[in-house]
Amino acid sequence: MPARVSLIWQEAPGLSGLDPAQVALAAGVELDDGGLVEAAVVTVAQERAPRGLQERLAGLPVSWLDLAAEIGGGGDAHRLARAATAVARAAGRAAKGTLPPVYAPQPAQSVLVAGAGLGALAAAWEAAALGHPVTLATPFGDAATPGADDDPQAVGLMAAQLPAQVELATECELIGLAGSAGGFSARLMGPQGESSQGFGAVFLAPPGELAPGCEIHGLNPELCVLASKLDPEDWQGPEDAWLHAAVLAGSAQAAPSYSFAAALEAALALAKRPRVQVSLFYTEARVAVPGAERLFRDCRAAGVLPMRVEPGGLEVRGGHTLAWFDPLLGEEITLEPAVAVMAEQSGAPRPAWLDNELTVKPWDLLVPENPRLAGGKTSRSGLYILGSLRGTAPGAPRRAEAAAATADMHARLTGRVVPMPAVRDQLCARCLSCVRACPHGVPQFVGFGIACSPAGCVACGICAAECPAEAIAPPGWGQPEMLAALEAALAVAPEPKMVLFACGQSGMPAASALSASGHQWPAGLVIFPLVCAGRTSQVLVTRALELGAKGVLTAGCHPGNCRSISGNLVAAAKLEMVQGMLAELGLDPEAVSFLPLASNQTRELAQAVEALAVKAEEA
Amino acid sequence: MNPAEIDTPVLIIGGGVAGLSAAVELSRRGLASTVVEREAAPGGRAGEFCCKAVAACARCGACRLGDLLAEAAARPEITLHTAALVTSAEQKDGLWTVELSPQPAGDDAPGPGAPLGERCSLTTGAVILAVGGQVFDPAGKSRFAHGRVEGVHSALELEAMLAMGAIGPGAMAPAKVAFIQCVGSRDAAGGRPWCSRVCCGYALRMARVIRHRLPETEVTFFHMDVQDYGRAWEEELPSLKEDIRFVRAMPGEVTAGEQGPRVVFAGPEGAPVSEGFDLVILSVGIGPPNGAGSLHELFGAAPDQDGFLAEEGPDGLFVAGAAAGPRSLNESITHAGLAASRAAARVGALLEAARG
Amino acid sequence: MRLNDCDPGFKHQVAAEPGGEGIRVCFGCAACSARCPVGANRPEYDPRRIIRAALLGRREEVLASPLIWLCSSCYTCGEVCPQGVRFTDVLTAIKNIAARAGHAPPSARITAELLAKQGRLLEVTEFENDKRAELGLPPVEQRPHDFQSILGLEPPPEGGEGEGA
Amino acid sequence: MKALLFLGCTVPVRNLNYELSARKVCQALGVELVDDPALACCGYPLKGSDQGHALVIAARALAQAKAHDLPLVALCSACAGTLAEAEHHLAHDPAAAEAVNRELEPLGLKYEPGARVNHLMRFLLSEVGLEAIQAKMSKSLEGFSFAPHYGCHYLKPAEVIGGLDDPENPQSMGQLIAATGARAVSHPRLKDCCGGGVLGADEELAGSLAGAKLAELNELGVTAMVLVCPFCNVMYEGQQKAIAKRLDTKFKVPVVYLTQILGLGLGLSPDEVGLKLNRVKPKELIKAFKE
Repeated sequence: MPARVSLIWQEAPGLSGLDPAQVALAAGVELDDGGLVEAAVVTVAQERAPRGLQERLAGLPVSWLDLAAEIGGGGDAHRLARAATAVARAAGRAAKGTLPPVYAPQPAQSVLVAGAGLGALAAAWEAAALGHPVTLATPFGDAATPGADDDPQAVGLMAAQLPAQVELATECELIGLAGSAGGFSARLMGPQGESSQGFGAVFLAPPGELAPGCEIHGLNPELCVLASKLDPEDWQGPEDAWLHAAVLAGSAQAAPSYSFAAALEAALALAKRPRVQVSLFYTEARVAVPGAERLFRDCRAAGVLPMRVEPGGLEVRGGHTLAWFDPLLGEEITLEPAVAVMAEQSGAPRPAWLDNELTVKPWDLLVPENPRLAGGKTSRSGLYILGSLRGTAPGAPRRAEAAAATADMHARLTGRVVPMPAVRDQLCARCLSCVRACPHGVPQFVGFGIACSPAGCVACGICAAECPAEAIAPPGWGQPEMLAALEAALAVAPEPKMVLFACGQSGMPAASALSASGHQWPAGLVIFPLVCAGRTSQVLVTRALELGAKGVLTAGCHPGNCRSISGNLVAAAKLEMVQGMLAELGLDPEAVSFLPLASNQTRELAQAVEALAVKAEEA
Repeated sequence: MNPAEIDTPVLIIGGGVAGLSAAVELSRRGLASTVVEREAAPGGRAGEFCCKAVAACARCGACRLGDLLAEAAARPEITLHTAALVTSAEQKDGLWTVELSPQPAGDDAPGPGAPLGERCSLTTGAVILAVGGQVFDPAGKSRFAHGRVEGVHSALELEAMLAMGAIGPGAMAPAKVAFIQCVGSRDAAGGRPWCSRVCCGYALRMARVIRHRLPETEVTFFHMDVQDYGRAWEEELPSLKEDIRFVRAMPGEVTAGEQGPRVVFAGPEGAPVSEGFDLVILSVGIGPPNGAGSLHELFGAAPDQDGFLAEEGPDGLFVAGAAAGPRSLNESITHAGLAASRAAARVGALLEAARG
Repeated sequence: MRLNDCDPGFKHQVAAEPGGEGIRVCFGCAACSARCPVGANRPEYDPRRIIRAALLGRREEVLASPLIWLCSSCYTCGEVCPQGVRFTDVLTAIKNIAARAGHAPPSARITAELLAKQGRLLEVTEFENDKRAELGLPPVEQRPHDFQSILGLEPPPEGGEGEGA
Repeated sequence: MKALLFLGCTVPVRNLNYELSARKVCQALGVELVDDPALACCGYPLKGSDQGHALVIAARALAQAKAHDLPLVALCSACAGTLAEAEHHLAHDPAAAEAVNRELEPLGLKYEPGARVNHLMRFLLSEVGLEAIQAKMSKSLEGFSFAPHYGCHYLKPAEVIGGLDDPENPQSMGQLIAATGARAVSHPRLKDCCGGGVLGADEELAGSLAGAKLAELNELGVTAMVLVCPFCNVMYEGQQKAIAKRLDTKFKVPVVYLTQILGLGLGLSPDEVGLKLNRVKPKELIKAFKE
């Protein structure tokens, strides 16, 4: 028995001129008179509702509807119709009631930092400062041992200042990890053997290593010195001649800027020695780190000769002669250096267990270059990867990364308790679709069923879209609720009806911005906000068409920009399947489509909706 | 110190990505903050940037401003004053007292936050300066003819043109576009001896957006060196080099031709060559924040050797984002995390000391 | 070319001359070449190339090159150089070294002699001063003697003067 | 207002029209030019082979100017530039100043920093001012068009003599031309070098540098090209015929000095500004201003 839904009108910018009673009437709901409420639609987002109202509605099925975001501009009648559709959609959802909320158990607060050096110490320091018990598992015998690419002094200072709640596990390595934010299980190998412990979050920051950053083959190893091992005092020219030194900062390809800057330091130190002539070899002068351009200039002012070579254009002859072409002089130059200083790149080997045990996913999916996962975050909720392993520049950026990652961790473990995805055990077929689908590692197969780790869920709903048994749902947004909302909205929407499934990271912010600027949407457009485009399921799209929608557009993030890594790709793939079905049925496959979008691409969204309306009009 | 004297634990000057991120990060740490924005709407420079995705996200981070604005609006710990100017700042007994005065703002200032109503003074435990960097005014390099020759635009103007759809099929369709790099960067003679870090990335990505919209358009990239830009950059470069003509030469000037601007540069033989383009884009660099001098005076923030604000100034003063040096949006967001952490530690220490 | 055979000291020598300080910081960005009016007419003349040869230490080649005397001293290169290298001045430094090494063109010696004799390049005789007086212009002194002392040159004997400039 | 006039090598012998018009214009604008017959060369001709002595020669002139306690104004851009650079150099390098003073001492001279050196045109603009100059104009040159040639040393190095004009987008000559009521013509080769600097080393090269601009202005058909430097005059007026011959073409581009047309605007006669002495004469201008 569906509940009776009340419309609770809260004024907000963008709603002026609308008559609440008319909206309620058109949407088929009752306007709230302050009396008893079974279920409700409120016209503002929850954060903006007054506290008294929030208290009044506590425990009831409520759709907090950012109504203004879906209305936009146009005449009074037009806006009324749009408001009615939006309210009807929200009411359909509210009438469905909700699953009893399943609250996350209190997540584990303790944090494991596995690694050493600046990144690891910064993370341990930050986590402790936020009140988390920290285990710092270092492969070394003490906390003060730096990674090869760290500043030893900075590391020593940080190690000396480590707060008391950091428990140091020396000569200890992480060898396996399962779980997600709030509920990790870590296998550690220490001097006393293997042990297993639970943690709320894990920071992985293995010590950095330095490797020659400049591929040049065939040079006599006796001539070569790594930049970090160079002692300039060892070199000076004889009384009456010059000693030639080559500093190699890129030959096959350009060195990264921090590596180039370190090579510049070495070149400058050498150039200051008596009668030492330094030639600096590079393909690109990478000076995009603070002070590097100055350093580059200082080097030249000190007499360092800049030798730009084409990638691969530096040749070694007889083990001791460098040969390259100088395009300006139009001739080949050769040099027999007394020493060749090699620029280095920092990095860290990837722990073997990461690839097999923790994830079935490749590294690039775990640590994608996704702007929404900057600052140490990974696709696995609660797992942070810092420093050399991530390939960030040593020094200051590592501290910033540790600080940003730790704040995220703290919010996850202590923030507002999120009702977690509920698995209706009696419906669950244990097919593990959700385990495979969840990009955040939240559902795990434990014992005989699925358990969701408490603090990892972002409610993207990709699991729910995948579950064939409708057994799993992000809080309150299972398939039945979605369908009820869709049906209610399409029942009210004027012809031609259309649906825009709008991702909360891209499509919906763009739509809100358009509405706020007075953009006039087609009257029959149902805007259906989703947390992530990945929540669109085949059922949802085909049901929209069955209910009379002439077109369906899903606006999700561009590939590589999805907060849930693959939600956009999943959505696009689903739509492609529906397109195939439509084609087989002899219907226009173009009636459904996926629009890759960024939240600031309002113009592109308006154009796509306009095109959708033109098609719907024709259909 | 009496904790009751504190109006807001942390005061953040600047409501761009760095300032908003600092506020969000503090909120994640459970600390309230007040953000003060000079303009009528928060967002700062990032609000003018276009999405640079073509087949996939270009990782420019321009879209993250929207996330931040939404999150800042949703978090009750964050108070946002727009159209507010800092008029004085004073530190006493470890606390900062900062006076704010309202600026004239438009009637319907968009976005979250409310214009500051009246002059007020706030006492706070920590101040984060997140005032951003200043984009180089191409008038400072008059040889590139910005404002003098039609068709010459700064990269910032191109951002807006691309965002508004002014370039593409059915709009302006230039046959030849040139990018001139290092305008106001790597310029020791001009008193700007630093690499602005972001220009190679944004220019090549906007070039790719133009090529994506208008596959017939030829794009030339005049540069000294290609800087690195993010982790996957090295893998991206080869395909960019196939798509775009890379010319390693700093152009000497832009002149007015009959058909449009002409770029004068050293040709492959060394002698000057003048080539016509429909559009010449000046990739302007990032400099120290506007009014760095007055902020320096107000807060005693020490400038570094290039005039950017040193990351840690006097007690309780922190700097986030491009005000401390050229940074991409993503880097500014991460960098703000560090300023937030330091500010939080500072406020924690103050409270602890107050408790005895 | 073998770099080991070049003279790394040459660039330091140029830098030690007044105006030559800038030479070492050049890394060949090509801004100067883009604007050099001489290069536009003589492709073999490229400021970058001259600096490059000097930086690499090809002393004799640079000093003996006729190209170094072709600079029109328009200063455009220095204005556009992002590194603030004033190529005109660098070349002046190089030319001064070349002159000391005996590579100066004959006109340099004649110029010095004329200045020593006349204090100016152009001779002012009574004829010129008469003409000036006709136009109401004041006379000009013909032989400021201190130039001989400054230049350490005796003026050539009367009658055996240079052919003028 | 007083200033010490630095004539240099060329003007008092070869460019009497320039000197004449400059003196008359200054008189009309209330600027008293003081002569010191002992002023001679600025040192520029020696720079390429012997810059040490070139600097001493420049310092000699600066010391003389200092003794008069007057600003030093030159008619020649190279003189003005060389002297300004020398002042800049010596004022910033005490060791160099000491070295030149060792050479100047036997001559009874001493260099001290502080000489104010300027080109006459920049001096008039900064000391008299464009508006005051314009206010004194009594005759209009409306209907005539002039192509300014700024020349290199009038604008550069900006670091030493800048401030008044942007070398990449110079305006001052155009403003002065416009002050007479005439039209200042901008053209693509506005900033080109005259080539005078290489005349001694390579006549052909110098000729092709100057020739390009002459050909362009010939095509444009201006009343005259306007100069502020006798060195540029050597190329554009003195060598004009020879250049045309070498380029196997014919052009006739009248050449005047800026002071000559300012003088006309100030009510002076063509004779008073020495137009008779111009080699490539601006015939229409002379005709229009004949009494």
